[in-house]
Amino acid sequence: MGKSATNKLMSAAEAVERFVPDGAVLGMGGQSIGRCPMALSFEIARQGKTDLTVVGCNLAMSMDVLVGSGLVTRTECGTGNLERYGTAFRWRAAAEAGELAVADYSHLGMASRFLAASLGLPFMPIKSLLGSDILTTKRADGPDPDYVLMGNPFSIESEPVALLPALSPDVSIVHVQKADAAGNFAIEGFSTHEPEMVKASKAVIVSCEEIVDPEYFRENPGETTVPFLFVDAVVHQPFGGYPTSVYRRYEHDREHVVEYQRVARAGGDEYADYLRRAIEEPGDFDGFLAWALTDDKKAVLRDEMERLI
Amino acid sequence: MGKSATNKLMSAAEAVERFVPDGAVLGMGGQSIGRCPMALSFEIARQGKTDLTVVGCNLAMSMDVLVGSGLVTRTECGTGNLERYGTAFRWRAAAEAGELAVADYSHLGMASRFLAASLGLPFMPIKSLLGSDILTTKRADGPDPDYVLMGNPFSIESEPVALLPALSPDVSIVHVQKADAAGNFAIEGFSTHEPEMVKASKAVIVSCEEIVDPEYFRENPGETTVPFLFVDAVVHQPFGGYPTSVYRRYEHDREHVVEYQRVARAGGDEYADYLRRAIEEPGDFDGFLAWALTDDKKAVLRDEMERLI
Amino acid sequence: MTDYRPDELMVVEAARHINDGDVVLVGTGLPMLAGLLAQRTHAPNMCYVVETGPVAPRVLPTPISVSDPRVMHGAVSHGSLLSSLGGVLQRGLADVSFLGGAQIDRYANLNSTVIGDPERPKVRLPGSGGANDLASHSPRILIITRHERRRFPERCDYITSPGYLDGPDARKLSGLSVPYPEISVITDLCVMEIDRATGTLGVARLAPGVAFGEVQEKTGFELIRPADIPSINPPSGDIVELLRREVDPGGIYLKG
Amino acid sequence: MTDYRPDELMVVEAARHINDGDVVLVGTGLPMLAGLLAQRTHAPNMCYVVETGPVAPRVLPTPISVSDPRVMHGAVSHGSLLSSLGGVLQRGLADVSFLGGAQIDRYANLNSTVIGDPERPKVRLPGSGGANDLASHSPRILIITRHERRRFPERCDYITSPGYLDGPDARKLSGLSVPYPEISVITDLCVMEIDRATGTLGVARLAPGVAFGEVQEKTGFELIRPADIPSINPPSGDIVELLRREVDPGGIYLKG
Repeated sequence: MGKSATNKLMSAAEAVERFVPDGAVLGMGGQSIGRCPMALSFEIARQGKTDLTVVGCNLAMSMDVLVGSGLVTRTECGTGNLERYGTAFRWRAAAEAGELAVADYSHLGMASRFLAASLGLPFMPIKSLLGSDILTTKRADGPDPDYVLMGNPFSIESEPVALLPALSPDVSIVHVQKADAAGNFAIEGFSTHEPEMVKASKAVIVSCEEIVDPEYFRENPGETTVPFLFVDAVVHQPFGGYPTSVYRRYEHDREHVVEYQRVARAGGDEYADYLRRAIEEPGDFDGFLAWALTDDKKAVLRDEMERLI
Repeated sequence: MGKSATNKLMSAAEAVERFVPDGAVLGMGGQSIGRCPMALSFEIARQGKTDLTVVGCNLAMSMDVLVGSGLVTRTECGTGNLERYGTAFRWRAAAEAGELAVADYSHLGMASRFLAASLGLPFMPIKSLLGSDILTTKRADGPDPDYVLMGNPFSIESEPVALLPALSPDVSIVHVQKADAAGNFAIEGFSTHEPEMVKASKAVIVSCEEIVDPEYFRENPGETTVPFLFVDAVVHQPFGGYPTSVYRRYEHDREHVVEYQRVARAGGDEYADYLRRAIEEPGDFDGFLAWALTDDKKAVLRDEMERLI
Repeated sequence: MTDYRPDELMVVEAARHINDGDVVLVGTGLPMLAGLLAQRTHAPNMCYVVETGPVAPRVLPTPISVSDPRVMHGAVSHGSLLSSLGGVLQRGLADVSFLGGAQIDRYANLNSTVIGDPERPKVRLPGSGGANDLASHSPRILIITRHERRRFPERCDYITSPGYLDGPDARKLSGLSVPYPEISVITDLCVMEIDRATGTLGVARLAPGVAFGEVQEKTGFELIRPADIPSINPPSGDIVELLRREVDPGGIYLKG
Repeated sequence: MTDYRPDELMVVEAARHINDGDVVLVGTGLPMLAGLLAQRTHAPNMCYVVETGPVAPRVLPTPISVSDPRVMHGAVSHGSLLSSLGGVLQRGLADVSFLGGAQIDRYANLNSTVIGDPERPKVRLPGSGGANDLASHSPRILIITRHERRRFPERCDYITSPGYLDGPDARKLSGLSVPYPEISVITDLCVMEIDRATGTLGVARLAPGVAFGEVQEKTGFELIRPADIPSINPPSGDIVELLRREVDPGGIYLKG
């Protein structure tokens, strides 16, 4: 009942149409300004998939555009944050306006929930969160608790442990460096929460910088982060993480991120105008890239990365 | 409180002397006739470290020689087995004679216990083992239970789940392809239960086929199976997994394994003679290799592996 | 009529139980041969997962261990015990698993741990390995074994790997995620299958020339006996040829 | 006397809290600069672990994100959130963690989640990220922040990351594996440390030229006041030079 090794290459439009239903629990890869699934997120916004629950660890711009597009009712994550570039502002505004339910966890909390589901387990113990309001603001009882506190039954001393329920996204989106048509893929550099989240998900869409030959991973099995068994769709989208960075490929685009944060903070017409120009009008991600990024700029971002690795 | 990136290169004799106390819970890497830590195990037998509890998944010859040397009081594992070559016969004989306590688990049960300890957790849930005598023959209550049964608190339906206690070996021994002097190491091919077991252990001794340059893993961080933080001693021992196979380096030595199984099954003087000639008299593992293996045979085993990868 | 040996019939019949596209958890021995045969005939997209970790290897004949480099050949990832037994099997991605054991009882429970009292073993067997995990999490379970009465006791001395435990709903009550797996036991005399109403084994097919009475006589518990029991189709000459030439060319497992 | 800025004093003082050989969990900003400074001076064997996964990177100045390629440079492994926060931190291998927050209260609890009622936030802050994990599992916790009264309320609106919660034994009672961590809050006015007897903050050192009264005035809760409070040693000219030239050469975080 794993996914077969068939040819899963398709456009972002087809992948989102087929695998992202309205109301989905949407797992999101990437972290802060690194390797966010921008092309796939923009396509979800373009298709107006609604009533989404977005889950992940450090959610940033790829989550923020979905919230800013009015498509998200709930997030479960560690943080909504671009670090030096500020909070995810549409997310913050929606939370402050009471339009968005935000379920807070620590990063390890979220990673543990994905780990549980990736191993077919109903829950995972954790020793973080204890004593904090991340737990006290949640329900510990009833038929569908957010968490459970128990004593460690293997300790003679009294030792509370928290159990967090497994989290299995309906569909996850990730952007990676290399994939083959069957869905084997490789993440280079840090892999955030993605290996566990992807293996926990009912469906997975992977976009990638580079499609490799079907024999590539069979010749380099040590590079495979996740085998094809978990993957439903493969989208070839160079610069698909832009304007965030993709390790070994290109640096993030400071100017674009700063401009996004400016309009996201401003909201209103300025933000609507960004969505129109970045997502609606271009029709697809290559159209967005053509609007946002010159060839010269591409070369600069590649060079900047080259100097840092 | 991780281990530092100092120079940890030393002889097997020194490593065992320093890091394997009598009475230790000894984590053992390898599986069946693949990548077993033979050099380190032989050294433990040579030094006569006693009252050992040997833990792992598919324990085979490297465990069997310790049992056959009278040094083991207990094993916790999935199986004592060389597959086509038969059971681990000294282990079997000791169990049948009532001289050895054998705690049975499934492989996933053992891997889950190591996973728990590797993440600093007191236990791990598991959905294997339920209904089987692997559980019913163990204690589920009292101050120090072997396992605990609980209902899944996140399910409305009644759904039993087993909890297994974390297992943190006092010291683990593994044999791998590549390591550097600081203890960063790479396993090539399947990695059995070793990544979790090593990260769960209070001390770790790694023997390796090849010592790589201190810059190697910094240049190839994707190859690192475990970073130096977990490792105490690095032993350079080519053919240190002999007579088991080491992926990409050499095939197992069928003749030696068959001969070992013959004397292990026979026991008595024949077995004592093997221990004397293989472990005591040679003084160290190079001595054993000189007795067991000609240069021609080494070349044959390397060639056989070359043809299979 | 094709000339074939009992082990060959067992392998051929087991291969028929594998569907194209199945994710198959398998060790070595006859089960591995059945997988290789299925892959070379009707199930080219069958995907091996080996308990040691390898996913979708192009297995070279004839591996004798799950640590054998032959089961890693051409794999798309090498993995670990945790990734295969936790991340694929317990995660619910396996279709079929192969199992074996020294004892198989009425409820298709398997014993590979101990003969006699577990506290004072008469014979200490190798133990579960991954077998309990495979039996716990597989929707379909295949068991290949020679049909000898001592192998089929009324009740296993020790349940290493759960079949239907002691009744039709016992798996569900004990919390196993796959409450009602299909279980087929393929022997040189017959194919037995679990009857879901009782959770016990019955004879589904008989080997050519074998009568139910012979099977029952060599079985330590009473077998469910349907009114009509079809025969196992004997293999074609081509298939036997393929088996001997390509699947186990050295006759490692298919000796005389 | 050396000319230095308040942020530079904070970074220098924080660096002094890192010992050679420490495993340090660190994000970006001033904490990262403190780590880099320590590594270039008295703690060459300090080992960075970044929450995103990298172990022992040779960090290039000046990273602005934990996803920055500069924090992966020369790492011995790249890892994941699970390997760093679970496999190193919760596993108990960290020595020191750096934390920050919009609010720090008497018990050194930190709030980076929400100002006002969590159900109806006045200001929604970014949230925990890995901060709760760092605070839960680190034997030593360092907090660098500007000293402003609004940052030091009597009680955090929301405890994102546990300090001593509400008393000396509260961490132990709630099950945290590190029941009694050392916690130091390094501001431009002083260094505060947790008093283990009460679980509350007191002033341990004062910045040159600063009096206790000024610190208390800018703090929303009553601070423990020892009889004698030594001064923070001002940095040497060499150190300030190193900081400006090598640690943050672009002045990304150490602006005027």
